[in-house]
Amino acid sequence: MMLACLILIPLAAGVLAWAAARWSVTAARWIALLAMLADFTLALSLWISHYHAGFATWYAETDWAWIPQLGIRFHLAVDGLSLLLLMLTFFLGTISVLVSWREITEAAGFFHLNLLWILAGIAGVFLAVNLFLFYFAWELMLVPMYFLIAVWGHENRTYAAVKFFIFTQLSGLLMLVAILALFFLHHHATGVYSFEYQDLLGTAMSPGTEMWIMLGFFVAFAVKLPVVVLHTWLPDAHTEAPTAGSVILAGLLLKTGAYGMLRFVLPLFPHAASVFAPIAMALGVAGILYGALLAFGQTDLKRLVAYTSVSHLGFVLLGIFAWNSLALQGAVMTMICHGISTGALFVLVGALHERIHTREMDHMGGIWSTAPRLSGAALFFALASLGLPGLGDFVGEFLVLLGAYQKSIVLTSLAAIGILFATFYALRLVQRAFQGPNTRDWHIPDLVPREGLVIGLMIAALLWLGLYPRPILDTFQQAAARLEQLAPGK
Amino acid sequence: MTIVFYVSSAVAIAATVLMLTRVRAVHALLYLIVSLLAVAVIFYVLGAPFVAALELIIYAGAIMVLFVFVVMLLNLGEETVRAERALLAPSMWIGPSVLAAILLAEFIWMLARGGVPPAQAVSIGPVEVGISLFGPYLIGVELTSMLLLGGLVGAYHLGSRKAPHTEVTHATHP
Amino acid sequence: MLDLLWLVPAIPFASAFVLAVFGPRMRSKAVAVLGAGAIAVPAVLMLLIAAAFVSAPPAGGAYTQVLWTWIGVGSFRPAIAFYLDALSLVMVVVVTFVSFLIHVYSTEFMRGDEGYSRFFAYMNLFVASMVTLLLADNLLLLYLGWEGVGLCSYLLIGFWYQDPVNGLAGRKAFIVTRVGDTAMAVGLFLLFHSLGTLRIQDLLHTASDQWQIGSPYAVAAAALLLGGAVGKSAQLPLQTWLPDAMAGPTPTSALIHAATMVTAGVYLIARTHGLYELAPQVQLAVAVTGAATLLMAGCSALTQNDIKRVLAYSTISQIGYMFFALGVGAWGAAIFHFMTHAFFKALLFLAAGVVIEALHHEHNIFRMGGLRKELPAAFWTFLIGGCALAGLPLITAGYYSKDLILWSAANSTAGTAGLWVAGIAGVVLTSLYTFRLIFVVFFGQPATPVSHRPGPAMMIPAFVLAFLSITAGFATTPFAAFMAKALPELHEGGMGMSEVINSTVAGLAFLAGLLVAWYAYLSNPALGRAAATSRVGRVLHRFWFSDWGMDWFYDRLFVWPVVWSAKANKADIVDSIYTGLTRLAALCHRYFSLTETGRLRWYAAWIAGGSAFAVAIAMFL
Amino acid sequence: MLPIRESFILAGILFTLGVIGVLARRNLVFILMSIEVMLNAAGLAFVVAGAQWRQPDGQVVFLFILAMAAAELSVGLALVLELYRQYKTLDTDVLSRMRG
Repeated sequence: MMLACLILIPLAAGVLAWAAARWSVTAARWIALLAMLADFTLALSLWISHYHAGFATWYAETDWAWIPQLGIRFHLAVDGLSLLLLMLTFFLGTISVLVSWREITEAAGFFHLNLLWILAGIAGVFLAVNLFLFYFAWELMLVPMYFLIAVWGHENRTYAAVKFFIFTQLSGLLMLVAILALFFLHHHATGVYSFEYQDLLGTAMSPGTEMWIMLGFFVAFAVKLPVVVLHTWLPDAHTEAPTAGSVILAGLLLKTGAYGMLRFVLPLFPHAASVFAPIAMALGVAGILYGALLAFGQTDLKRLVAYTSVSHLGFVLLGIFAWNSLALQGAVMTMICHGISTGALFVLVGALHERIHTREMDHMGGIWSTAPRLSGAALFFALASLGLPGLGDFVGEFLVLLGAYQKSIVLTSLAAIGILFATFYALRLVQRAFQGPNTRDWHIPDLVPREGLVIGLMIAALLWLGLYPRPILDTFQQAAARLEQLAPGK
Repeated sequence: MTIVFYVSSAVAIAATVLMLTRVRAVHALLYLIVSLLAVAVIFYVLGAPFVAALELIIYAGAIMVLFVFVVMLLNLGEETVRAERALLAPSMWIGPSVLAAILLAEFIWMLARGGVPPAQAVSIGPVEVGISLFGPYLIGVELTSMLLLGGLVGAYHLGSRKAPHTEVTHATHP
Repeated sequence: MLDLLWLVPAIPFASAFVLAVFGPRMRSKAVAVLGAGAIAVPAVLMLLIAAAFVSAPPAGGAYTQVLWTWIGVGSFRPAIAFYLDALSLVMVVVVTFVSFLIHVYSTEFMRGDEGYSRFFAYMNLFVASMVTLLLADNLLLLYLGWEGVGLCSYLLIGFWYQDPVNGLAGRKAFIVTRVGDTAMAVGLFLLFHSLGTLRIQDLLHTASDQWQIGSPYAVAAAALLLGGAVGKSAQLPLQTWLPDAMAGPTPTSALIHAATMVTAGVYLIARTHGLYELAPQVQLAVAVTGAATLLMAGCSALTQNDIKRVLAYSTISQIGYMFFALGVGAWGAAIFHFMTHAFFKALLFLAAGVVIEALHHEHNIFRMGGLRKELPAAFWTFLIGGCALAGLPLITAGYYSKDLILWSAANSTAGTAGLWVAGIAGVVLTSLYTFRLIFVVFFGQPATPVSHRPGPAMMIPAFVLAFLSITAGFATTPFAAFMAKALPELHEGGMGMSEVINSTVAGLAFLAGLLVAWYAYLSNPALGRAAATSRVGRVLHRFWFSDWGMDWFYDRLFVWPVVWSAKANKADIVDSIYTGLTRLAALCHRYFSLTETGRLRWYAAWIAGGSAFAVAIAMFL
Repeated sequence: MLPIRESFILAGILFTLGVIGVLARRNLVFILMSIEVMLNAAGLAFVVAGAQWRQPDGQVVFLFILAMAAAELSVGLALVLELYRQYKTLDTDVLSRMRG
């Protein structure tokens, strides 16, 4: 029941906020904020209450029949992995409500409806253990996101929104086909119709079939992640989306791809995945380097930050397919830290855009002298992004590389060069935008308390993750160990 | 019976061909009626007297009267006749004829391959047809009545429009 | 006493945090007190800890303080833990003490700067990171400190951010050192993968148990760590960042780019000496790197006009001596030279800072001159520092430490005659460029009027360092004994040169350099100019001035291709696949819409043709 | 014996003749006539099939076709009148406003 609440609260609050906005926009904002806080508290209490048990298995399940004849159930459950990502979801959800406080003035009620429904969809993705429900939630987060970009985005929003939609929808359909194939294979083998995750685990199939179905899932998640060559929707969508949209896209939507790999691709198709692993790892490394190079070449601040995601998520892919405890832990750690650090960069870029109405780095420069706190915060998150030890991203990336080294020395060395590349773009971001002479004579207000609170929370979170990541690692540990067990040849 | 069949078949085909090649609409219409009458005979030969009667009454009668009215209302003058004649150049017929010939060849080929079992001549009268119509095909009949109603309303609507008014609507809402 | 060790990095860190967050709203007095005080407390604390350590050595000669397990995944459990032995003790004491003096100096030097609190925040963060680096019990924590000091170096070089040149210099420093760090990170992966731990002491034990001398793993690991060390310590081939790093405020140059951070590479190699003993090839590479660097940087130092750049090249050169010492197995000598170098080089920078400020931010030595009388305090301190740098025999600390290194080169099993000759040549060069600098700046005709005289906060640290630059040399023997607790002693062998000959030759080399400098720059300046303007001289001058063309080379080999490809690919070539698809769709739209002629018969023909086709398919399939 | 096969062939010939008419003629009235021929041919095929299997269904479907033809023709002819009133022509090649 508690898990259902995690989804139902944002869904209901979304409708409520929409209705409330007719007479008071502020009320809509508060409803959204309270809903997110309530969800965050729920997830946190769940975490704390189960922390000592060690997250050995699924718990706190909600299992309602939906279309039982076809094995479709409203079945939710959490383990360490999904719980971590749920907390991230509601943390960033709270933040995205806060950053939209002043930015969104047009149709604010509908905005919050969309925002909360996206978050509900994301929570559903992380909670669902019925593949039909999973697909349902996967699509649920798509449509409101389309509206978020298309209605409240920047200049080129329609193009970006349509591109985003086509990419994700097409890949989602591919996944649907793969899910159905799996469903029928399972029925063929056992005579039972079931979309249940637990039932579908270990479905018997030939290696060729396994590979094809695995690729169906992989491509769907690879588009979301994004894996290089399927990544081109990302910079457009991130750049054109409003700040809250960018935060959710970078912080959460991309993570659903990585989550899908961890939850479905590896456990459902261990053999095919292990055959495919070298290619996936190479793709990850290509993403790291190519994303970093692209980020280095950008002059649009938001686009630069968007491309860094391609680079960082390359580490996640590398870690997932390196497939040992170290790398898996690193991948999850990177997911969480990237969500916070890149989310914060988007918040800052959004705050800057609100003040100077441009994202072009050539038009900036010397912001530091007029808004030192904003610039200092940008420096902090740029450093996190380039993998400075002591901040969260470093722990994740280091663990990924440490784990990946055991699989491939060459790929790991190349990925380590990716960290070097991260220096290029992160420092370029800080120096072009915030340092240098203030040629345009900007005079802008520094961070207001609301923004300061958001940024302060994110700084604290990154420092905590960087210096004492044990709680996160311990939470995921059992799930990582189970995944490692699945690796063929173990 | 067989001779009647062949003769009426020949009449049907010839009348249709002649219909196609006329330049005046009224002439064509007359040939069409001949063709329909010939088909009605064939129906009779095939043991479907009810349908044969309907073909006569409705097709050759009512529907063709409708045509005649329209042709008269159109009042196509000599100008149109000359234009039509110009358009009846042989080159106009080649493409359609080739396409039609292919279709026909395919049809006959399939017919030849399929092998139709011969059947005894048994007349199916209006009683059986009526039982069938108001038995298993009741819904079909109802739908057909709705279709006819739709046709009625549509024709009335189109016919009652004032020409200038329509032109205005077309201009503003293309 | 020892359990207060964690406060040594914690206090500067906390102070850096406070200064970063609340600094802009604090009065500058309060900033100065907090900034310098946050280093004074650890410095004093460290002296007390040192006293406790010496008087009552902990068991095994080392003290470990575990704060918490940092990361825990399977067997990978690096802790936030500090390891104090003779080596790290000496390093930390020197670092905190020199840092404190430079902080005091900065309170005056930086006064009135709009980024006053930011400066101290960065400096304190630097000290915290440096101490963490030195005290780290495992290589991961060391890496944290390592990157931390790199970050502070970057921030401080680009401290005056409004001039893009400073920012670029900072970026260059950060990126070039990070090239080395990347190699080092791969080294860490290798070490953990093969030995299963990153705790330095465990690592060294396991390595010597598992690996033979010259085993490929040991060679690879040592070489990769050397990569990191070379980057951080500005040795060949990654030395190009240090001269540019002089764009930072002078106290920064003194602290980070002379006394402490750049010697981190030396510390790393000394700390992991066990690996290098397992990989003699790499150890030889260390020595050769050091020797080549000290000669090349010495030549470059001869040609520079900027006072700070001369000192920067001399730093590179002196660190070259330390690498040289490490390479021949004179671990203790390297650390000893680190200590004396920290004193005299910081002193030189502080005195140079006084000069620069006095001449209204004039950096060009040829627009100085005659400052001996105008700024006597600066002159004497600079002279002492210079003599220590050049190795004035018997008096200065620099002489003793360098003498020890040269003697080790001659008497170590790892040393060779060639290395020793290179070392002696380095002494000549050092003495030559040092006295060139002194003669040009402080003698001759005044060129720029003195506008500002230093206060006590700037001069007292200089005096203290001047005192240490002389006296530290007399502690050679006790120092060596103390170092022997943590580092292996020299394997004697090799040429077996006697101490007297070595010292005499070194002294003569010093004298030769001094005389040439005196002749070319003071007694007969025309000759120096003639040498510099002759054809060979011009070529050499340009070549050396541009740091042997390394920047030119790197620009073409690495920088430009990366920048060019990033710029050229700004629109992302991959995206053109998808835009190509949409173009194709649009094109299809255009051509297919041509079939929509609006002619009824045309459509009907398509229907007929289509059905003929469909029937044909049904027939033949 | 009924001439089933021959009747089918007759239906086919009439149908293709209708096709030729639709394709070759440009006057809307002739096109409508040709369509009537095609519909009639289709109806004939149904009746033939019904006769072969001795079932009334073929005739039932012919009745439906008949009703459909009537409805189609009433609307179609109304459109023809309307078109002629507006454009003063029935040439389908001229009436091509639906061009893509």
